[in-house]
Amino acid sequence: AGVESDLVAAQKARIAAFKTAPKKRPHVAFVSNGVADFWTIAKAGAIAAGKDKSIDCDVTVEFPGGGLADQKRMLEDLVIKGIDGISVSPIDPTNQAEVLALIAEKSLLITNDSDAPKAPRLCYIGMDNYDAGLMCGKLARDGCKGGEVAIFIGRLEQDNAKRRRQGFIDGLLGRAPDATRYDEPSKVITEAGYTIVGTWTDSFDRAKAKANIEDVMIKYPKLALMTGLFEYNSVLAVEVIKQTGKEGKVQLAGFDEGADVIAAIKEGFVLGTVVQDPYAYGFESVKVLSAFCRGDMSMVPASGVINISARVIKKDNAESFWKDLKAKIAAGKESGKAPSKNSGK
Amino acid sequence: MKKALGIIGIFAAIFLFASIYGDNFLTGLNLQQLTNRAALCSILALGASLVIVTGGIDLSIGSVVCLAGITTPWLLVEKGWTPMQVLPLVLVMSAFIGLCHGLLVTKLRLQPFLVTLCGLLLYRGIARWMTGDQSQGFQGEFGDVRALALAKFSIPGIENYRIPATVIPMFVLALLIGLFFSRTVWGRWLLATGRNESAARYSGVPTARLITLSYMACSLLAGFGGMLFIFDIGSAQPSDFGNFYELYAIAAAVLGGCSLRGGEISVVGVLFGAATLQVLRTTITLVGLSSQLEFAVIGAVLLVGVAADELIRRFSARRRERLGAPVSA
Amino acid sequence: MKKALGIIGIFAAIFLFASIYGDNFLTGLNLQQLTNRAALCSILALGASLVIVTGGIDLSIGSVVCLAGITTPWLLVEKGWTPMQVLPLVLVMSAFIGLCHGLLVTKLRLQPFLVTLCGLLLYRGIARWMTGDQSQGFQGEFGDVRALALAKFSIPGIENYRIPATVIPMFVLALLIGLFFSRTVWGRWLLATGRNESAARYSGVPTARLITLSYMACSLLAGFGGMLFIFDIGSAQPSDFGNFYELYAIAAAVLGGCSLRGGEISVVGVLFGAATLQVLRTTITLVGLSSQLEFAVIGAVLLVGVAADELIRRFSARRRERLGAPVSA
Amino acid sequence: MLPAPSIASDKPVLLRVRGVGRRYAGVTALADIDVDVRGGEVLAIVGENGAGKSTLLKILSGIVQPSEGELDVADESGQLCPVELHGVREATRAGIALVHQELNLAENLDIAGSIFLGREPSRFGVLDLAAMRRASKSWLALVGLDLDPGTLCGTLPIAQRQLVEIAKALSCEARVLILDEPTSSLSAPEADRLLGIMDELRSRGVAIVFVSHHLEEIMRIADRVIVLRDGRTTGELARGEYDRAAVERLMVGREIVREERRATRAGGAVRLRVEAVVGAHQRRVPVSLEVRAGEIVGLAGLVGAGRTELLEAIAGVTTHGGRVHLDGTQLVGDASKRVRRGLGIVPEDRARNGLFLEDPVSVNMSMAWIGRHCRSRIIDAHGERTLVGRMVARMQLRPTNPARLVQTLSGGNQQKSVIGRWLAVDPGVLLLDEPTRGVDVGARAEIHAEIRRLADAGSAVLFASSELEEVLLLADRIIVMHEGSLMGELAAHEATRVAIMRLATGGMQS
Ligand SMILES: Nc1ncnc2c1ncn2[C@@H]1O[C@H](COP(=O)(O)OP(=O)(O)OP(=O)(O)O)[C@@H](O)[C@H]1O
Ligand SMILES: Nc1ncnc2c1ncn2[C@@H]1O[C@H](COP(=O)(O)OP(=O)(O)OP(=O)(O)O)[C@@H](O)[C@H]1O
Ligand SMILES: [Mg+2]
Ligand SMILES: [Mg+2]
Repeated sequence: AGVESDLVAAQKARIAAFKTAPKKRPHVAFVSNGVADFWTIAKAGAIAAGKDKSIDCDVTVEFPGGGLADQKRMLEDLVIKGIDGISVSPIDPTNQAEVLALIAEKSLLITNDSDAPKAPRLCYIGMDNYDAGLMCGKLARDGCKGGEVAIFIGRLEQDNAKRRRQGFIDGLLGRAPDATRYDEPSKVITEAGYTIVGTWTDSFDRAKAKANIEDVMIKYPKLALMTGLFEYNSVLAVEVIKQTGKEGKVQLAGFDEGADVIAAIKEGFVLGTVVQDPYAYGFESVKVLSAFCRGDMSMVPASGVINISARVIKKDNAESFWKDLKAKIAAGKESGKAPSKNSGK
Repeated sequence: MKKALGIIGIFAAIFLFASIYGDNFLTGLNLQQLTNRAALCSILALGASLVIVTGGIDLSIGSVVCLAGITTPWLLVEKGWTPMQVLPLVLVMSAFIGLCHGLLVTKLRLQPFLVTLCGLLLYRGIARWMTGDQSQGFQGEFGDVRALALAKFSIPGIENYRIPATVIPMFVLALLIGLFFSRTVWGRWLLATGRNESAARYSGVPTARLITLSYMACSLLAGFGGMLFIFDIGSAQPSDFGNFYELYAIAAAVLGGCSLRGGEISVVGVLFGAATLQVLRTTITLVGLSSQLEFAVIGAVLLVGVAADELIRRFSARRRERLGAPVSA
Repeated sequence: MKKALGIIGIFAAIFLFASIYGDNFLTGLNLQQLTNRAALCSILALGASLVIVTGGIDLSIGSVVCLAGITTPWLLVEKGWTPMQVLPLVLVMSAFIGLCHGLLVTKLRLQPFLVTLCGLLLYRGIARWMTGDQSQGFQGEFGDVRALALAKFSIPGIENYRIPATVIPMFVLALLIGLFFSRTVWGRWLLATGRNESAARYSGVPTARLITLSYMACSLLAGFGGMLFIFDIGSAQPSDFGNFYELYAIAAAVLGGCSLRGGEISVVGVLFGAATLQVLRTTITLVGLSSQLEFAVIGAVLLVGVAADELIRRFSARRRERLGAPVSA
Repeated sequence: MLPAPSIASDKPVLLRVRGVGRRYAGVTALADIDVDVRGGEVLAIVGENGAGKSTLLKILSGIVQPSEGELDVADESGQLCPVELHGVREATRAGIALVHQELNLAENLDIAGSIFLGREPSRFGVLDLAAMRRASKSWLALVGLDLDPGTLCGTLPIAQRQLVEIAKALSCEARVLILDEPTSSLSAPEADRLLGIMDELRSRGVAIVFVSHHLEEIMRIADRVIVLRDGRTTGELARGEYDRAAVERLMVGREIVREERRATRAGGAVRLRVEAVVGAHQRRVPVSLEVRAGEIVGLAGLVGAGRTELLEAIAGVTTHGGRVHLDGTQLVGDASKRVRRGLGIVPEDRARNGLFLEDPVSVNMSMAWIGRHCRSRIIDAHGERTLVGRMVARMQLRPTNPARLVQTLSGGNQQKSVIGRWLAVDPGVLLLDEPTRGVDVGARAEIHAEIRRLADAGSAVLFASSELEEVLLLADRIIVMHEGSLMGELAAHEATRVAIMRLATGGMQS
């Protein structure tokens, strides 16, 4: 622990030094934990922040597609490139101590989307996935009074997935919130009138994800509720429900802002969806890092967590949410086209 | 046909197991969905087998699936093209990719593994770059085009089971390829080329042209399959759509009796190879095994299956030999 | 050595490009990390080349990397074993996997592609099931064992660049394998087996045993590499650790001059093949290309590289022929 | 350029070659060749191994393109027009068909498919399978092969494959038929039949170009002989102008000494004992025999008699029933174990089972030696180099450069390098299957001498040959096989062609 606080202190000292000699035009990086639309929106936010007059910095956005090893390699390469600050969504923070320390040593480290409280990070930007899961669970509990429930999720290894799933279960079953609880994915849980029949993963293979949903609906013909905890899980659940004509017969509590899911919410056969604000993750990350490079640490609260909370989208607010999102993406795209690569010079 | 017996046996065993131990396996809806998946996988596997028969390999199938599958909704939705423009374009693009592979393999004599591995990296990269890593979908539109993959035809007298539209291209392709190899001159030539290229060349067979055409056909089928896949699924993410599909396609072909040394094919076998893979995956869910175990089970079952097939073959050959009469010269 | 010239040229070109256009490419730290990555990749590629030289293929490399890499911290951290127990066990397990492949290929005469494809599915499946899909890591402990991969040795007089420990096994292995093929009877026999298995058998070469040993060595190196990888990275997820590594390993071997038809190897080439892949990836980041384009660029560069190599080779061969000497009896 | 061929003839020229040469990197295989190929005539090309015969024939049939010179082909009216043959297709269109020296069949096709490969009877690309079978049956009957046209080529023994290839060439009904050592793997009756067919075709006006190392065949059939040496023409002789001695003089620059049969040896202790061996291919007849130290035993028989199968069983390259003893102890396991005990086998199909075509001569030659002599398993590079040098000289390999890839050697030299591999290790028991297939007259005598030397040093030699002459010359004792069983045994000094043939066709020993 001594080393970590040393590293934090060293970073803070460097930031303090920037106060007198601020970086002219800082170069910061935003690193995701994979490739997804979610991250494309975050990217739009990061790029938009880079363009912002008051922030004004170069932005590099990286999406590691090959898991932990790939993320490590990209982070190392960015450090070598001489990036001033990095905001990363660590895939497995407990075991990524070395590379996170390397960033803290040579650059400035903050985390987004998925926190690493033990790492020498200066702050975390994002929401708590357990809380978001809890929201989704409550949404489901309100819309469906008991029956068989199936959970679909891309994969369970990453921390945010585990917390999100646990939050959903606790929210659905009406348990007292406790983020440290862990239900084995292979166990059937029967509680409070619900039977959670299982959790299915697909390692990001959509054809497989669709097959999972179809097969589970066949195995459990009386299935009352599904949830897709990653964006495409919900999208595919909507697709399968439409293809099998089970609108209204199987309830769906969604996660994230897939276009088909929002449309289905408007049509009324999906209970609702819990959305995060990836745009803000990107925007805030760049903003905070840029401020650091000018010696300003005032944005970081004492807790070290900049909370950007999740929202529940239901039939009533679906339309306005969608319009807003479209506008943001469009803005991000326009500004993102050329300058996403304005790092070279 | 004889080559296909092994995989038919394996298929039957798994099917039987699933019928007994899988929940609702023998329901119309499940069989309907299985038929659909098997048909899609077969189209890729048939393409793969066309290249394998030349003694080559195509590792880019999955990436061509991705590129074709992503381009289709991208052009339709983002660029606002009409289906009548998009579908031919995507197919031509796929065939062109295959043409490049074929020319690199036959003219420059590069190793097929290397050429198509570069393809694997390249086409997915292009798809990701083109779309900016955004997932592409039909956003609820284009139901009429998607019907190409989604339509189902009722059979009079049978309830619950309707034939998925994807079965039609599968059967047509299987029939064409089967006839091609058993009845046409070019099929003959391709078989000869795959086994002994110099013998074929010395017999005046235009081997380079045939090999090039095989690669074209393979990529064309991959592109066509990719289109059907996306019609079926509705949306896809460029970074992971079609990952590993080449391995499944090649596995189906090899299970179905194609030899990677070339010159051997069994269309029936390839269809059963593809079906086996799909039934196996569904069985795992319906029997209630954890999805973590899915790959382990598929690997183990296939390995045991092919090993058993080989042992049975050997055993019966030895028996026949023991009972056999002396050869009359 | 001559076979390696092509890839050395490609490597040099990329290296030059990166030195000019990449930010901080020629810094000690970067070169140090590159050396480390290239060494790790080389170990897998050397293993792959041992199988390729027999005319076979090992698709299970990535999964063996995964299984060995995941088992190591799992046993150490979760099960509380000591390193002295774990390391030998993991290596023996890897070699045993290879033994099974070899026996299935030589005794049952199953196709290597099929056997190792089943392996690809099976071992990753086992790793996922064993760990319940939880990522495994050292949680900051076991620094002494991890030093096997993480230690760096300073060179007197050179600052900033310290030699990574992984270079040692790489060099030892490369040297051993190089000597094996150039100096020992078994190496000669293995090459002969790859060239023409039947002729080798008629010459009294114990082909089956040699092939089995190649598969064992390949899996052993994959397991060893997997261990070093996890020591290096610190943690890994069973579901994606080592994905596609077999393709990289085989690509490095093939780029380095191994022919998938067997009977050809160039150890120097394989090392440069592995290094080329790593330098290329880093270059993309340091030049500032978007990571979406990473794969597209790798694919395109490799394709252009091997095509150019082939064209140059042809051109110079034609020149040599045109200058052909007079009759020599 | 040489003056036009001296021998005038009234027969029409179908193919004319002027100043043709072919260079490979660093080697000139052929230079300044002028040949007229005439309809209704058998033109024999003779020369030592590596003289350039196959290269010339390949140029004539479009497989190899000449580095210089030109080819003229007669059109319908008999007018000679210059052509460039870029491939087999064009040659076929010009009416030229070739039987290769090395076998070239796609083993996954059936006989009918192989015969018609590239020229399948079809309508709009759809095969006429029935017509193919029907036609191939008659072609097979012509070459004397009584097999179902649906048999897969991969299962045929080498002689039958050769006959299929001949049937394939005949079925082209070409104007110019080119045969590169077609008789090298045939036994006497098949070869006789082929010569008969050639005679028949000649009378129909077909031009035949024929290569053989059996001068008696040349004497029988050829109208004209062209002799090549080191890639150049050394003479062209018309029928009646030549005899054996004249041809040999042109070939090697001197007369070849007639090979003599050595005095029969009684032999020493039994080295190889074969007890009730049953081969792998459904041969049900157990075979037993013995070979003593210092003895050379010949296996005679017709095509498909089972000699190859027997030798392969003894060597352990195929599984077999029964027992094989070497020096009194039983040999078990596969070939590698038996080779370690001192056995060696020269296979019948050198391309498939003998050679590493993409490797240099040195590697091919030392393949058995490294296993036997490098006890520490480290290759003794110096020893290897000396050995290869010695063996290249002993086998009179040409070219002598041991770094040449074997695939660039001529057929006869390839054969020599396989035999050299085993002579280098002085095996206790050497099995040879058609040891001198494709080897020229002079080199054959040398190889025979080497084999005798080996036997004199105490080894046991068992060889199979389809050439009666070779069996009679080389063997001390002759064993005749018919349909898989041993029909009888003859001491060499009392054996005659007639006696052997009677046994080989299933007759009883008189
Ligand atoms: N691809 C090649 N590269 C280099 N040299 C070659 C090649 N092909 C043939 N040669 C050389 O050309 C010469 C003539 O070979 P060719 O095969 O024509 O001999 P041949 O008269 O048919 O002999 P044989 O009686 O042994 O069949 C030989 O010296 C051979 O080494
Ligand atoms: N791979 C095989 N599969 C089935 N039968 C075979 C195979 N090889 C050989 N035979 C059969 O075994 C018999 C003996 O063949 P073998 O090659 O031993 O004869 P041979 O006396 O050496 O004659 P030659 O070499 O002149 O053809 C043949 O009739 C052939 O049909
Ligand atoms: Mg020749
Ligand atoms: Mg024989």
